[in-house]
Amino acid sequence: MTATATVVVPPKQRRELDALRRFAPVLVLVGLVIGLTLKRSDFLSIGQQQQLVESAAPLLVFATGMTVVVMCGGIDLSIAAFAGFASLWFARFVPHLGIGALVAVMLLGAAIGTVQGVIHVKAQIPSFVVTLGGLALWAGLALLQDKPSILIASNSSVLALDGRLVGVPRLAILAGSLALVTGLLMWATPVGRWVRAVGSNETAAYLSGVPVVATRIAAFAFCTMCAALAGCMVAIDQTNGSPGTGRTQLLPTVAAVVVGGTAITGGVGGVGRTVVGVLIVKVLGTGLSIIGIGQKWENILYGALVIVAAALTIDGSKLTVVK
Amino acid sequence: MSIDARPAMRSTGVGTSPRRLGIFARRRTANASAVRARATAGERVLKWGPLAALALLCMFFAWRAERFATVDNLKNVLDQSAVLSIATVGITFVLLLGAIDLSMEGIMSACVMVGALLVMNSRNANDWGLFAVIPVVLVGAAFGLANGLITTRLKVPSFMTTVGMSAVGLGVAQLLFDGDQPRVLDRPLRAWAIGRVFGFTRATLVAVVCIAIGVVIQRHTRLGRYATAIGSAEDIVALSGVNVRRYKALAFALAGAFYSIAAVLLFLKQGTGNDELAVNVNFAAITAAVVGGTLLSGGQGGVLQSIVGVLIVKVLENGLLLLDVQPALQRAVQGVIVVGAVVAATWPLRHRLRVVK
Amino acid sequence: MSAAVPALRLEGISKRFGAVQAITDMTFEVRRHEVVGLLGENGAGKSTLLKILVGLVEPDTGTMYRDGQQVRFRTVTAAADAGIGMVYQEQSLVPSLTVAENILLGCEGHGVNAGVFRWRKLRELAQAQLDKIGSNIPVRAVTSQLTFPQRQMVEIAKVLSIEERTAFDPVVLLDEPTSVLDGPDVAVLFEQIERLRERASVVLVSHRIEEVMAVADRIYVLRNGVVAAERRPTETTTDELRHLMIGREDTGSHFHAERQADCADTPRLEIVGLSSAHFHDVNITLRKGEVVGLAGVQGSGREELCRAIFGALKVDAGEIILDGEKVKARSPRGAVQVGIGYLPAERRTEGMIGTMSVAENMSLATVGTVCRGPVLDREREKRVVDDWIERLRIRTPSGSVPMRQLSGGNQQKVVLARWLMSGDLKVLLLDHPTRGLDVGAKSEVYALVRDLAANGVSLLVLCDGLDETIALGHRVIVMRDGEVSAEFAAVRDAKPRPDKIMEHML
Amino acid sequence: MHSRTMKRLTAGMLLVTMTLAACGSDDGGDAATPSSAASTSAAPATDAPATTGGSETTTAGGDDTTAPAGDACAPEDVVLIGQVRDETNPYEKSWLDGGDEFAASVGLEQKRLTYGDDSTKEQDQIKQELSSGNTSCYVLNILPNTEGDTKPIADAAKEAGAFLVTQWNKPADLAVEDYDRWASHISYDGVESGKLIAETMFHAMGGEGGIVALQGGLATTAAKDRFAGLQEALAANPGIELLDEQTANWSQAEALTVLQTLITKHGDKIKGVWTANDGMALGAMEALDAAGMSDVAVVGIDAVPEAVTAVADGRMTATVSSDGPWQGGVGLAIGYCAAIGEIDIASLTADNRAFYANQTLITADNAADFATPSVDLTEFDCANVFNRVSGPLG
Repeated sequence: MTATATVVVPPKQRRELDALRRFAPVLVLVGLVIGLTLKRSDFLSIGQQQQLVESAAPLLVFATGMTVVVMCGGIDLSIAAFAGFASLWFARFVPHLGIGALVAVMLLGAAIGTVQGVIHVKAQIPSFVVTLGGLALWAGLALLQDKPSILIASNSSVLALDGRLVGVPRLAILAGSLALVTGLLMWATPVGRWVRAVGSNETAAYLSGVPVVATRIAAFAFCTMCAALAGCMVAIDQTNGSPGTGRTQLLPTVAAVVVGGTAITGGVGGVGRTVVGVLIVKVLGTGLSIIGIGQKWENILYGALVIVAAALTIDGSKLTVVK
Repeated sequence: MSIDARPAMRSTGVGTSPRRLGIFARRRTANASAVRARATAGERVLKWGPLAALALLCMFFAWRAERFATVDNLKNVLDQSAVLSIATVGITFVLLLGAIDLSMEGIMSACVMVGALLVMNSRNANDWGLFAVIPVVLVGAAFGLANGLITTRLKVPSFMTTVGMSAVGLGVAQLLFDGDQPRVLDRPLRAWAIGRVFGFTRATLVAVVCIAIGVVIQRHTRLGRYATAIGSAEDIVALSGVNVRRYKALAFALAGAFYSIAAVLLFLKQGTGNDELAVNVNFAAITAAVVGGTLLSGGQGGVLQSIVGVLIVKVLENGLLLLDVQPALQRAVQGVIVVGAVVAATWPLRHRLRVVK
Repeated sequence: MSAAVPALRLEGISKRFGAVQAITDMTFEVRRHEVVGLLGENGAGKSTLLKILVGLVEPDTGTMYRDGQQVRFRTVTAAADAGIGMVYQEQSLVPSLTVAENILLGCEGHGVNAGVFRWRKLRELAQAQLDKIGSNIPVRAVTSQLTFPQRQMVEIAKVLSIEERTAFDPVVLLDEPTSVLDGPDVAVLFEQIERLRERASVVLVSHRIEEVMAVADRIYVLRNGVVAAERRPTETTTDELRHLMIGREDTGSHFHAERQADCADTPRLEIVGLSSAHFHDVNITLRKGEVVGLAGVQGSGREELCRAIFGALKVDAGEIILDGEKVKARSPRGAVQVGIGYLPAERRTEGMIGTMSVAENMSLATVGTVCRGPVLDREREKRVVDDWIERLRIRTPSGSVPMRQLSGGNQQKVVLARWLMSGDLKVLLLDHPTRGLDVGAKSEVYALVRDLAANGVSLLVLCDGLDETIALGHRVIVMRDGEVSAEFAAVRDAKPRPDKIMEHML
Repeated sequence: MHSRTMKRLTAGMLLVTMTLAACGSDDGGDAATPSSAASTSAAPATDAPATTGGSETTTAGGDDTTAPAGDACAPEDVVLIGQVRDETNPYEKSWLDGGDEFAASVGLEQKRLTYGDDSTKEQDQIKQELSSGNTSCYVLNILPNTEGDTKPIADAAKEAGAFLVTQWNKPADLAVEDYDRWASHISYDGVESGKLIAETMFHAMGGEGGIVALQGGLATTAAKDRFAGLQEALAANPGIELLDEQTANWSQAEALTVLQTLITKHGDKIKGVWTANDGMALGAMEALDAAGMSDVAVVGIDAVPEAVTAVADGRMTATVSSDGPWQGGVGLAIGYCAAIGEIDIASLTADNRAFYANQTLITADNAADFATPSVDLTEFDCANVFNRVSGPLG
């Protein structure tokens, strides 16, 4: 308000605090894993870990795309619905294009994300609204077909992606590579700065000649492309595409991004944090059901833990206004 | 340092330069009123745009769908809007803060189950009749208050708080459900609830009363006015000595109370308590509020605007159904029209330096 | 109580923020119905002192007396209860509320009964406050529709409303109230301060020494967290005060007038018939190495013209020609690419990105120059940034510190460096480059302007004060109601007189 | 600020760890998970099962199984797992209850899993269960959330060497015979059920008048099959006119709203309401009640308790029972018999590997018999588990 005199905190203490904050998500993850291992000793076994990593793969892909959009200060609600839509087209393309179907569907995703981004940026309406409309549109269009699901022929080359490479699920490698490449791009090229600049102070970014419009649109294109990829990954795992593919993944995706430490208000965050967030959400979600707690209480506990995890990982002290 | 101010003060003194100041003032006012006119043009669109969209939709459906413009159908639309309206009144207060509430389904499910188990039902010996509303509202308000307290005290963004709280609410509902759906056996109560007054269902009337209460709270109470103020400039409100956290928490609690009333209507209309009755209400309510002009950025819009949004959503739903649009397409069309409506309503506000997130 | 007891007295106040000693053993007094001026550079401790007075910050040591009684303010409300209120530099009214609500926000009194507003009563109460300052602003008006000076009046009325909550005569703190006002509005404000004197004590903080001299009864000069001097306006001069503030002797060449280089005759930027909603048919030519001061009151369209040249505002007609070539891309990015830079007036909201580091802020516009192919070369960036930090004497521990941790003057230098970094900067548009800066920082900015011009960069400069405009410019162009109304040559030894220019502004 | 943050962090960490450690106390595992549309059941697609040759000859215990081929499990080593969407759905709850009764009859306990309409969660649960320890004596009786989930589940079971029975959802071109330990897939002929209730309703209407149809979620085979059954019945009854068809997504609340609108659209022309499940039928009856239309015939499928009561009261015309408790019990029974060596999966006939089970039309005449779901334990004897086979999928 007033000459918002620079918040002066002794540098050393502040650094410690920041470091602690930065690693809070990791600490939460470790705490969860310890808790689960105490309860079920084989939680850390290879089999369990393989399974965890495998099931986390699509969520990581969703969340990687979402991270970029959230860092820009936006949100994309259409990802889950679009993943279902994409999985259908993927299954349809596979007989003709083989592995190329994956590329085709991702391009389709990028194109559609671009459209959503253009509407958001050019018509200047909140991304929440545009993508809410997208959610309805893609969910509706996915239903416009005769069969409830389209099978991917079992001899198809794309199904080879479902195997394991030296014990690590291939899909997880794919997801991990995507996150890694995205993280590298954000770190090593100006794009990451543009994204953070747009998310923190769009006006200043614009007036510095940052390609604000392009950055935003690209973020949405990338996010929808990731959603398409995630949809294909689920389809490969299920060996078919259906409108319901990935349907339930929207809120876990946002939760993973935010719990990982990316501010929902934009500007602050990163793909690395999201990886941790994804693991937290996955360990929470599947962990609760495997350790055999009273399942009646599972939802209540899940909700409570989401809040606790968020409270621990989100640096409230940096937010002057919490919304 | 400003020479433009100093000569006047130094040479002739502040008090003796009214003539020049007068000129200034007039020029300034003319200029300011020009700015004002522009601003209000935008504001006017934001205010009346949704209403115009609603009118256009109604006209279109009246023209294309033969049964749309019948009294019976319009009463129906109002009846079908009742539950969503009340829930939207609630979420409007949260949106005015600039926060978001995704816990509506959880809270409503919990309230549905509490209510259905308190009135005369097939599961237990309770028979609270209409008095069941009191504990149900308390439950809803308590959930909302929990949202508010967690958001304000632990500084967790409302998005995350309410996602978590929704799961908690659903969990509570499932605990209470316990695999056995309670049927409402209180015939007089149900008859009252689905009965009609002047051809309008009681649900409609309850909704109208709730909307009226919502308008009064929003416009004439501290809670409502502060919620709007907090949404547009939280730090300023805090500097004025207002206990911002308290009013934020209260706004969430108020929202919870409204959800609970919507939940009561819901289970009375359905005649059963089921944890799935409230599915999809949350996004519908947010869509309605935003379409009506209660923006997610906070501080703008209000109860009446949100209700216009509810009517747009419901008229659309009703009209598309009457138009024989293929069922699978109905949702898709709704999505497109909602985005189109918001684009049209906010088009004049566009500006190169405008930041929209 | 006798009139000799001061309305407010601070004794031995110290405040430390971590490693930084903001205020040291300060003693400060405000007498009844007195206007106290508070001068000091950024970082001298003015903000901290104000925050202590208004209850935003608690001092570490020292005591405060209100009308002779010892007091301690833990919150803004506590200070308000003791009759102390502040008019903030960046305005603190809620735009969506009515004037009446804003005036009484948080202390509606009888205007609210059991949480429900009694509008008539509320408006009466608010009107009473506005009457105190003789304002005729309608209490029903929505605040967002008021002009800036009108809002300031509402703020003053709001601060005065604490009068009713306390037995004390209020103390009104005005934090840089004139920094964003134009001349005539400043006059109205000062008229208001004279009026306030009758019912309250006033503390006026300003960078503009002349203004403080004009209205204050007593002036405190702060430097490095201590009171460097206490003066009466009648006993001092502007120059002395300036010396006291910066503690240096070099103020004579404040504007570095001797360094104004002659400019070439080659046109660099030609603006031909540029029109938009805010200005009409503007024709201006900037020569190579020329500084053009653009004068005009608020609403003259000069700010908008700047933005339009930079591509941030839509134009309806006209052309912008740079070095003989038409500028096609009409966007800030396009402008940056052809060598046009722009420094916005609102540094915090438009100029910088507080969460990002100094280095990132600096290289934001010209990130291409620190890249190897598409990849950032962090080593090179660090070298370049460190170089500029040194050249501009930016006070920061390193380039990786978040921007928001720097003081205003240093932030402004970083934003300037953003444009200086680009090797092929041709035109720089400066919109109030010294707003909110202290004397020392201002002088450094002026020196930079001189250097740039000498290096062939053409500058278009908008300033708050005419003296700045005149001193900096080779020419002064005056805008009125969206049109160019006059042009004055302003070479080194033949500067035009301000009143001549003023005539064309009105 | 520093120490406060520290405290908060540490306290929170402790809380997380402790809650997790503490809430394991009740291992029994009765389930409750997020919502699903009421009884989203699904039958196979209309295409004939492509039972390609060769599968019959596959010997039990392929390369992937961890247990030695042919080795029977000791009965007490068998682990029984039943998984459905939601226990808040009466039908699915009765499923698991039937499983419990069977488990008790052989001195075991059934592990109850629910996944709340979330395919990701369903597969995660199964894979987690099967990802550790010796799983060759595990018996799974699974309700796949969608067709798409069936293959991954079957693959996971195959890899773990666990015995599997699936119900309702299976893509037509996925052959049970390709798997050694996937004993059976049980489903119900949706075309038949849709047709049965339609014909009963037409009869109640006297063979003429207008009807409206409320379909289930359009993405499911069940919705499509059941509606196909209605269309077959319509073709055979020219006196009946289909005024409108809409979807209400299996949801009671949505059915009420949609039918309200349809009533204003068609008014008294509506003499019957065909719905694809009982939840929607219940919603439809509320809409009719509210409109004061008492003599409209309503039919549904699934035989949820409320609907059975309504049929008994005469408020509803008919519903179809697939007998949840039997499904829950018999699925485990088949797997259990295979695990202890009483049934040799490889030698089962194609009809027993994937089949439609008998379903029962419930009308006012027999509603009283179905008022309380119950099981006949003799049906779960290894010799009787295939008694209800009505025919091959098709």
